[in-house]
Amino acid sequence: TAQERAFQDRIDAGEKIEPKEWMPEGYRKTLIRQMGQHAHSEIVGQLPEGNWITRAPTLERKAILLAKVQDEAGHGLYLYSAAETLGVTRDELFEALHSGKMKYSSIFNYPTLTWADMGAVGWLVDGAAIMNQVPLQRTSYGPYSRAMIRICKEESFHQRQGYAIMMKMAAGTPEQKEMAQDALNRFWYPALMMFGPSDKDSVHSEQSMAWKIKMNTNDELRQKFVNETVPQAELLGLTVPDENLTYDEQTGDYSFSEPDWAEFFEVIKGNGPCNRERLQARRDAWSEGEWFRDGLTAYAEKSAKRRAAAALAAE
Amino acid sequence: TAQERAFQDRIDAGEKIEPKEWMPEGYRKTLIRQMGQHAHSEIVGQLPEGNWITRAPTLERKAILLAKVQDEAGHGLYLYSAAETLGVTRDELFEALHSGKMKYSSIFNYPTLTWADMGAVGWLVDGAAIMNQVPLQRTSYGPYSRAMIRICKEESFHQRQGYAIMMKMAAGTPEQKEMAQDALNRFWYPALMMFGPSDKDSVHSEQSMAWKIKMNTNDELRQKFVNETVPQAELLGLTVPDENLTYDEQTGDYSFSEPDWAEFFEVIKGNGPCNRERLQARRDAWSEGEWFRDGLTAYAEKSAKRRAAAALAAE
Amino acid sequence: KPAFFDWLCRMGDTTLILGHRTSEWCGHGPALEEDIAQANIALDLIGHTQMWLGLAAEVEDEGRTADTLAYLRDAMKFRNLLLVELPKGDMAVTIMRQFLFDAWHHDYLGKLTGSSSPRVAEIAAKALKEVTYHLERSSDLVVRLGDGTDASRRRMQDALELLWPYTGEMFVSDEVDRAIAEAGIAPLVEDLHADWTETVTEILKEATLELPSGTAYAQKGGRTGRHTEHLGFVLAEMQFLQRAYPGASW
Amino acid sequence: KPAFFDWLCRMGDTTLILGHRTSEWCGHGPALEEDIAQANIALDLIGHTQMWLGLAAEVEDEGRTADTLAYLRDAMKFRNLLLVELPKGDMAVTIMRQFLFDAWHHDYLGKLTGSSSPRVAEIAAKALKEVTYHLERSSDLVVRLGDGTDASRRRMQDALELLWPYTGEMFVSDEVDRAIAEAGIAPLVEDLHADWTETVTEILKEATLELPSGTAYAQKGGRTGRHTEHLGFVLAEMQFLQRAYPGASW
Repeated sequence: TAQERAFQDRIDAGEKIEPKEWMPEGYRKTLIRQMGQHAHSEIVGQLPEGNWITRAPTLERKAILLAKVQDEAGHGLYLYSAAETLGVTRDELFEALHSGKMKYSSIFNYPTLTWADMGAVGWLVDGAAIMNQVPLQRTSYGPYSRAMIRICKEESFHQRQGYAIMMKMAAGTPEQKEMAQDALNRFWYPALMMFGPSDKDSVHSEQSMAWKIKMNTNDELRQKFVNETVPQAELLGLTVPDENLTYDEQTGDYSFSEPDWAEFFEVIKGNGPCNRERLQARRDAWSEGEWFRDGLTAYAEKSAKRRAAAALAAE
Repeated sequence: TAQERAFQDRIDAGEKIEPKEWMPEGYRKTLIRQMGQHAHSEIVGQLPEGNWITRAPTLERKAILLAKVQDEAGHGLYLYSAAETLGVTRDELFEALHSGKMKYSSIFNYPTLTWADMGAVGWLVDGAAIMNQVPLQRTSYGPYSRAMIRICKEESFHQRQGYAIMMKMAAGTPEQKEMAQDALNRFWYPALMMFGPSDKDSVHSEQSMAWKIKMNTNDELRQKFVNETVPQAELLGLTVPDENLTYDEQTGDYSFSEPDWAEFFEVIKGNGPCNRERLQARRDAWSEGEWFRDGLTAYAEKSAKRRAAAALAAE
Repeated sequence: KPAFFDWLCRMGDTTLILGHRTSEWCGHGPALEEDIAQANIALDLIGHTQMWLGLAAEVEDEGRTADTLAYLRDAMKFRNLLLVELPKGDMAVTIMRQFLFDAWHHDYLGKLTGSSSPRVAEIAAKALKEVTYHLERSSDLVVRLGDGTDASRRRMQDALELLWPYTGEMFVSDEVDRAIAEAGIAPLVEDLHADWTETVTEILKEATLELPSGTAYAQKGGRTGRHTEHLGFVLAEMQFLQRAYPGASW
Repeated sequence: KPAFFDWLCRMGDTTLILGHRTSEWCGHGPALEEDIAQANIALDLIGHTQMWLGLAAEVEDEGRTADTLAYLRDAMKFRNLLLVELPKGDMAVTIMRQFLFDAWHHDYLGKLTGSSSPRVAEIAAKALKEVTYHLERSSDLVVRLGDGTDASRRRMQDALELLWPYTGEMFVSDEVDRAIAEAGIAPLVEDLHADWTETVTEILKEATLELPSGTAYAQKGGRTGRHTEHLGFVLAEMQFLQRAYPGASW
């Protein structure tokens, strides 16, 4: 249609689409799915790191980790708010998460088993997230773009903090170094999976790219991540768990082994190490918090009535 | 009445009263109260020691503690069974416990705060319990007397194990010795309270003594306990927390400070450090276990029906 | 000096353990705003801990640090209020505890800004800003949840009954406190009781909650190292890495 | 030798952690008989741990003991099945896990009585007596609670679904297992699968429970040191005293 063409022209011209403006239903739906999934990932992403807050090894590390997890909840807040501009409520999004209709990033279905994982999550998981998110600062939907700008600033801070933990661990006692290497071993392939399936197997991609909801292909971003991360691992004195890793002087690219995509799809299906527990934790938080939310709502209604009555009496 | 006189004569002659035989209602009631309270004490008494099972410092200590707590549950079982011969069911006794109508020994309302408490509980609490229980092997009610005979054998074993822990701790590192002294400081007066209020303030006593439900006065037993325990503390190199403790060469008795009876009555009233938690733990165990007990009952009924049907079919 | 050290540990251990309990909510709160708020409170309290225990280590001057004090003492050496070590319970318990504590904490810090020790006054002034916000927030939530639904009122009332016997400890001085008071470092906590009672009574009234009747037997002992059975489990978890890898740097 | 050590740790760590989980019920069981039974099972399992880890320490011959192995290794060095480290859950989870494990444990120990290692055969023979009783008891309870009320059946079915993905790990061999099998010390665990499936199928059928459908993705890694998030908390609690007071004797 002409409307659709005009819409696409605006996007091609680099204009931002704003909430009240017309947009194709598919654009709206795709954005809701992507932003919702991203928001859910921030919320569920509190859990693997929250797992170590009570066991953080120093007061300073505890404070840093608390601040980080708090930031993640904040990111969730921005993203739910941005998604709400598309006409879906936060509660609807939560329900979709709890019922399993909407997903969150599969990386959070892996457990955090040692303190080094707090380093690996910051370094690799936030690192991969940033790789995905930096281009999204230029995404076509205004509220999403603005949320990503705020988020990216904090995420890169988190990544540096994660890397700092890895440095301490890798330069620490033999046990600490062992933990650091083990964390890299466990998180390397799941981090590569964060960019999604190989381009040839990826659905939704083309239209999303045209709409500037997706800015790069999965494989492009994955390559960029590997190229940046491998030298960082070397600097730490850790070994990337990939025998086929080689550097191509000409392209400047590393070639690397594909992750185990069968595992990826198993985890997506719900069979990862922590799927059940992560989702259950969120469901429990929600259902155990019902009385709390209801209490606040009831009070708000009572207060409104009281104010109205007082206003009436004052007339 | 003549019946009551005959009953008292039998008791005076050292005969045992058996379940089916006639007994005064007061005798029955007093026994139910005393045996029920004793049974409840065994059950609630699992909690303060259970608190350290998952933290026992060696495999052997863990095994010994498990065996001890298991014995306590077993004692509970003997005592509830013995009480049932008086026409009260175990479930009725549980309900009386859970509603607060029946008590358990107040000593279990004190917390176990260090591993040394596993020593102090065995040494002092089981020690005081034995002091109470040994004479009860000669009590007038047959099933109670027989239960006490079995129980006393195991309790004295527990007391020796507790003392062995205290020896290790008192002869250990400065920190261990500090824990041992602290445990003695905390458990000394509560242990003295286990014999009940001073004779002059004690209710129920005279009739119970006549019926041989109670064999000695509170003060007699308390004195005996102090006389036996003080030298044991000295052997450990620990200090009994009583500045007024003196030995009378003539009587062979120690004179000692009275415990703080105001605290005693506060704890009885429910205001001890752990009253709420101990009772809540038992109530929770009971209510959360309802489906379990109901399931077993339902199965038993079904099986009985099936057996009956099979028997009918076989005829 | 030993009294000053002890008193500083009482301050720092109390914020440390409450921070720990608060942080247990991380990712499990009833609403996103609450997740953020709880993490924020925990963060503030851990910050206060670093200051109080840091000063305690300096005062002691035996080579310990805020971290070694936090991570290498066993329960008998901890000096926190019992109130803060009780399990987090439901959000009603968490919020009611926060309120009962904040009302005391806020007043106390206010007085400590006039401490004869400039270091104490400085820490108190920094902490006071944050705690002013904590108290505003917890009072507000107590009112809204108390005067919310029947269910939320019942939970808040239950929480209040549960916690009440542990509040007495905030107002009982011992020799340590008296020595500190004589040195002009801190007021006697008994002097805070009237104001605290007024604040609490007022907020609870607005929240349509009933003040627990009679003078509950005050549970106490935390400030001299006699704790509940809960603290040992908190420390086992909190201190694991420092205990398991002695001397490692993180 | 290193394979033998590793294999012995797999046995001992599994009984240790299951014993820990079982002992958590102490004083909190649904019936007095159950309190006694759970304590008894825990006691047996701790006894087995002393034998397996004792032999492991001997085989290693580097001055460690069953206690230092149990109390001074961190999670990465633990070799227990994931199944046994999952939280105790309700009594349905506890009993269902015990059954799923007992059915494997019983068969395995039976085979181990014919081990080429006389020490292993001896331990297995001792443990087998107790485990025979464990299996009888857990099977019996699975049947009674499965075929009990609707509520008890639902709980047992839920427990089964929860635990099922963790059972696969009992039947997967790696190099350690293969080295042990070649030495005639233990059979390959794959060989136990058919009998286990038969036992389990039969009991579940009698219990009117449904075998979870399809081949669940087996959760695994415990036997090579990749655990769930739960083990760290178990160890923090279990090892506290040995970690906090290094070198003390108890």
